[in-house]
Amino acid sequence: MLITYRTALNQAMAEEIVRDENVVIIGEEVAQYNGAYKVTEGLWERFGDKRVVDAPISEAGFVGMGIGASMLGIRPVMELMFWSFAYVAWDQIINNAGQVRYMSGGLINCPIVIRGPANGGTNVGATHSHTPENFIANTPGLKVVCPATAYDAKGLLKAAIRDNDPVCFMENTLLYGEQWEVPEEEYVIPLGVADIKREGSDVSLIAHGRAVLTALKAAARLESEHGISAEVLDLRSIRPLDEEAILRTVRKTHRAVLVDENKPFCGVSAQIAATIQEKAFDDLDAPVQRVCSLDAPAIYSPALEPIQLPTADRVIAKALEIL
Amino acid sequence: MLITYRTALNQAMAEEIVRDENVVIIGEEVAQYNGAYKVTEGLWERFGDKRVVDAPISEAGFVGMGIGASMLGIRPVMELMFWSFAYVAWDQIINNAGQVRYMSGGLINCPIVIRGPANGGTNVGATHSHTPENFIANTPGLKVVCPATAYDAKGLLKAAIRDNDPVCFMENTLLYGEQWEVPEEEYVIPLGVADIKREGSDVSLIAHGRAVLTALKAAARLESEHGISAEVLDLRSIRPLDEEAILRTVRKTHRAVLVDENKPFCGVSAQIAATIQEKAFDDLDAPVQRVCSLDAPAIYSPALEPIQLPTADRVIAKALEIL
Amino acid sequence: MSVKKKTPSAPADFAASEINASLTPAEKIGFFVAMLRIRRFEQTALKYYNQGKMGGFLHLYIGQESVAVGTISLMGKDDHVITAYRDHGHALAVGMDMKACMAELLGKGTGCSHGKGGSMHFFAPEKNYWGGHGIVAGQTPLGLGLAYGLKYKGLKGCCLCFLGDGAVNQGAFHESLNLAALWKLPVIYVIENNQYSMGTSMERSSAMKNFLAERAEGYGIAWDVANGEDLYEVRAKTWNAIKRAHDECLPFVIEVDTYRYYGHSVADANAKKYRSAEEIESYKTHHDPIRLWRARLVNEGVLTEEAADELDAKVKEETSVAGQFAIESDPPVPESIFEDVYWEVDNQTEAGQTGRHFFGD
Amino acid sequence: MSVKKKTPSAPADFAASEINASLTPAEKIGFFVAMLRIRRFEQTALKYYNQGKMGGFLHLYIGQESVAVGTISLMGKDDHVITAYRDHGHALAVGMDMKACMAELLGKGTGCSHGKGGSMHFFAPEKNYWGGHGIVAGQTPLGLGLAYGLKYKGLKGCCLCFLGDGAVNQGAFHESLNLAALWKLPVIYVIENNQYSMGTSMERSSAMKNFLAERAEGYGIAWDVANGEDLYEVRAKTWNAIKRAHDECLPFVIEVDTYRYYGHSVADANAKKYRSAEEIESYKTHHDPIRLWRARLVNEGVLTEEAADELDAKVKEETSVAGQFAIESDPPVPESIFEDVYWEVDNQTEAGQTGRHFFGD
Ligand SMILES: Cc1ncc(C[n+]2csc(CCOP(=O)(O)OP(=O)(O)O)c2C)c(N)n1
Ligand SMILES: Cc1ncc(C[n+]2csc(CCOP(=O)(O)OP(=O)(O)O)c2C)c(N)n1
Ligand SMILES: [Mg+2]
Ligand SMILES: [Mg+2]
Repeated sequence: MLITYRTALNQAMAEEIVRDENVVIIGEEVAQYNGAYKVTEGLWERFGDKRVVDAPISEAGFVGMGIGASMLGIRPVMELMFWSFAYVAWDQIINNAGQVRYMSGGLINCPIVIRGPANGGTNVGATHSHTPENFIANTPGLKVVCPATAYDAKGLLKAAIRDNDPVCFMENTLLYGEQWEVPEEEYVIPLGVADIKREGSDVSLIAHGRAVLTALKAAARLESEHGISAEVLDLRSIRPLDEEAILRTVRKTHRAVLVDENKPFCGVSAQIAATIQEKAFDDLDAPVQRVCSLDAPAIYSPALEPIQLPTADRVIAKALEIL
Repeated sequence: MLITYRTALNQAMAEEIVRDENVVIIGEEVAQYNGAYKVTEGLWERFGDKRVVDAPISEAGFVGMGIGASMLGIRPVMELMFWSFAYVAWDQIINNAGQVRYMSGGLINCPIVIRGPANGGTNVGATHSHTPENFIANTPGLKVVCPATAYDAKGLLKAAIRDNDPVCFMENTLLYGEQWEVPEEEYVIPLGVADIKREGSDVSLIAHGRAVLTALKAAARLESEHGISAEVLDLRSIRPLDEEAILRTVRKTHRAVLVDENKPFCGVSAQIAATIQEKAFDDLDAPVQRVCSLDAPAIYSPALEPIQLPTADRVIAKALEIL
Repeated sequence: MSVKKKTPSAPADFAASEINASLTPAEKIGFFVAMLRIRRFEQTALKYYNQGKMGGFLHLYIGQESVAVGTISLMGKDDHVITAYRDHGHALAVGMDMKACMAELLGKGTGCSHGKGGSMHFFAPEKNYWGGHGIVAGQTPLGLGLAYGLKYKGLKGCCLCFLGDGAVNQGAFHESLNLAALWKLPVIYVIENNQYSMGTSMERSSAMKNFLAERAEGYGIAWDVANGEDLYEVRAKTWNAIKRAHDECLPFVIEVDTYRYYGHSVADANAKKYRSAEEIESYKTHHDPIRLWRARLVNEGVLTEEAADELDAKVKEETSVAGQFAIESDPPVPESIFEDVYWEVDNQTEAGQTGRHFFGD
Repeated sequence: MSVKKKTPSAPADFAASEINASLTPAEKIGFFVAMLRIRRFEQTALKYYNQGKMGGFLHLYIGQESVAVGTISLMGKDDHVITAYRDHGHALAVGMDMKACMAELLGKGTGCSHGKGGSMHFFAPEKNYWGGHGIVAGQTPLGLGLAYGLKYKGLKGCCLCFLGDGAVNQGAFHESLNLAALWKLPVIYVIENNQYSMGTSMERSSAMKNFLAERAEGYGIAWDVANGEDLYEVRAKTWNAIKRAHDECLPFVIEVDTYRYYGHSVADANAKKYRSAEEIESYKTHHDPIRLWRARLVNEGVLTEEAADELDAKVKEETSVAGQFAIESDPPVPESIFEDVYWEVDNQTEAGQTGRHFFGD
């Protein structure tokens, strides 16, 4: 069936609510309002007050609450209206979700999912456009997932909910309305498995989240306009990371351009570039290139915002530089 | 004169309080208690209630307050008892200090310094051992400084206080009691200038903060035990970053080991490695190597904590791998 | 449907209160114009939004105009304002140029924030107006800091810091209350209680005794509640707070009952789901602050219906000039993406030219 | 010098209150032993600290024993506890093994947290004890979550969540109060008011009306204040809160006046600077909860001085066995650094074996 990324997420949650009585959705406007971005549409009507809960604007309070409940075996799926708002709950996420298992010597675990959109490009300015996948993935104890398609979104969210560790699930508002083919039957996509979204032999474009689609556009144009065969690898989950898949594609193409909506300094692509040069040094025919968001807070102006994010043009230019 | 890192910081603050009537020190226990780590010792007695202010345990509140005051031209130097506690004030630091200038189209600036220790190795466990220099440096609009010696601490802190942008100044409790030679006369060290702490020709050890001392130890042993000449470059400030100095040393030695107390995934050294391989690809004779904190939350056990941080042994092993 | 709560202080004729009794007709008419400027500005903005000339968020203040105008009308030279993302009202009330505001909405280089802030982030420090902040309650410690700065500099001033009824549940606000009381800082928190945070009614988001402002009591901070439909009342009660701030350097929390007519933001498709059409209609008909003020002035003999219409026409003219200006303005140039990040870089100081400040290419 | 404030509820003979009147002599003696276990344990820990056998932080609870023992003595099967970094008292009060606690202090593999948590991070989920948390007030939303989990599961239980007088000024606590009241969650916040947060007296950190607990009122939450030196009073007042939580599923805030004899942590060189020697002495002499309880039991004829001394000797014996155990235990092995990070990895599930979880080498 052809469904939107939004519907895919919605289905994943509905299926898991049905499957496991401990799954509860909590967040601002997730119930009666159907979700600020309508990701939870219909769930409250269908499952009622106990399973779908509207929260006040108290992210530290309710995210921390979710973490506490998860220690008792509840499996909360917390919606952040924007991942940007995680910063008022940062201590709860990093110290409590991320470290309570460690500090208790493994006596506790937190089967919690924290999800919501983490992206720029929607004309809402710097405070609402943070992409903290690099911050979270820096933190051992936390997991990070960034799906690029409806198919991945559904399968990965189901895996995240079933995972017994805290998973930070980062979506993209620009993708919510996009459609993809998704099977009727149930499926789960394990965390930690990257996906080749397009086969190629000349250069590897490595990306996560919406940047995968930018990479695919660039790959199509590299092919049609330049006769270059680009492979597109979608990381899907940032931690755990499918390092093998990264090294495999680089060993095949000997060139890599990383496409990353993170800010450049210590962004996810910095880690990938460091890894590739370390572990596939002799396989590289050229330096690994990075295409990130332009290094300033997210601008509001709709005229400039699209060029602040990685564009196919910039990916193509970088690829051509090393080919 | 031979003074401790602690005294160097104390002198820098005292001198700037005297120099500029808008400089005010605010933080928990900084006044009457003389500072949890005694960095502000004597300042309250000397300068009184107006210039040195004890705050309740409300980091979001008082750090945000400092940012607001800085918009009016006050120059607050905020002490975080540990940088780890920044996480309860994260939104204020990233969104307000880091972005208000941008969102106001340059109408506002925040001449604030946020300082305190950011380090592991003191047997206080995971919640108290965060090193967020990579998170902060990821954020355009913020600056990050990590001094490794008393000399640097004093000169850099004075520059930070005079800087008209928000500067996050990260110290190290393990260094507070260490002594270095510091001139009697006043001096200021500009942000963005790295320092070669030891000349060498075979391999570059690049580090910041206390890792510089680890690198120096490793360099001494590489020389004495292996006859290898290692250059040690101290980044001093992470953002602005002296990229030229990094590329210069790598172009000279053709090999680099990065020593970094950050956690590895998207740590500062990931950024440096990515940069080196990109901009000095042909100068590299071997992959850039990284020695970071072992990738788990900071362990409490005093038996293990020292080996979780980068050790000279690990640096030497990595250097030998690529020599 | 929410019911207007009774205010804790005794009912009074606020027109007769000291700060209102001395008002000149021109000043009273000025408030009328000030409220109209907000409403017409936003109606134009809404039109542009619907025409696709702007996107993102557009949080309309329509219905709440008396709060910004009433409180801000009391500001003296050393009084400052800061607010949240629903910020057009406060921006225009401090006297910001409509052209720059409209251009900002459209993300133009001529915008008050050079197209970098957008609807949620208007700024005019030269008018003591410090924005426009997108993170709920994130501005409350900043407002405290402005008050701290004033006191530090020995100025007799205060900071009016606005927040919504949903924002009171952010921890940063409580930390700010404690600090304000402990350090005696002249900050006045104005809770604009429009009874909803997005689609959530106050009852579903806030536990309280009787009033949100009553939380101030736990910190020993004085507080009051005002009926926002009455400009005289808003002014009289806010003036108490300002006097206290000026004379005794003390904080205050004032909760103003008000209402927004539109959805949370224009994109709020549910605007009419979480509250009934009758509720909205009843506010527009019986509680509209502009309508009530106009009637009051006509009643007082300060204004005629004709004069009022003429003023409205002038404001509409100002709005359409501003709209034209915004539309004709150029977007910012791409290089400007890297401007306004660091003061030292923008000012080409030595610090700004030392080391690498920007990464990527 | 701080003065003991009067409690808002009428003075009463708490020994006669329902929950205390039914106590058996054995139970009363049990409380004596429970308090002694804490004190002797910490005295031993202090000795080790001073001998350099452990480092980092060591926040002693000595002086406050009646609070943990009094409150925790009321816990039933589905009641849970969580606290801050000053956590030895609560840990021992729930019945944790002294050996594992002492070994944790020394960072040994046999420690209750396998040497990963240290003094601030004791845990025993099987005893409904959820730690031991280092970030001030960071545990307050977690405690709320435990209450949420109990209610979600339909269990008749509550969570006792302890915090200090300095912790009330963290925003997360206020967010938790609002949520607790709004959602009717059975969490009982116990403010252990020992009058100082590090070197800062309560007066210098908290603005309030009369009591810290009174902040609860702004959220419509019931609250009370108890004199911590009287175990009967602590129990009687906490029992009200627990009944309310069990029967009506409502939160409560109880502030207990207490005192710590040592510095904030052992490394607090200023311990005697910010409060006078007389203040400390006066607490030790006139308000010591163990001394007072012992006298009370002797007075009641439940205990003789000799029996009390014998019990003390037994506790000392337990402590020294624990100390020996800790000293003789091995430190954790280096590979354990990477254990206890991810449940899926530790349990070698498919998820734990898919993709790379750890980076660096
Ligand atoms: C920390 C944070 N959480 C959530 C949001 C999303 N959000 C923006 S406005 C809003 C509702 C705020 O309501 P209220 O404070 O009553 O102000 P009003 O919109 O009514 O003016 C929400 C949930 C945000 N911007 N920041
Ligand atoms: C967010 C945060 N800020 C600061 C600290 C450092 N700190 C640890 S305990 C403490 C004092 C807390 O006092 P109180 O809440 O009264 O508890 P007590 O120590 O008296 O038991 C401080 C400032 C911290 N751990 N976390
Ligand atoms: Mg509202
Ligand atoms: Mg205390």
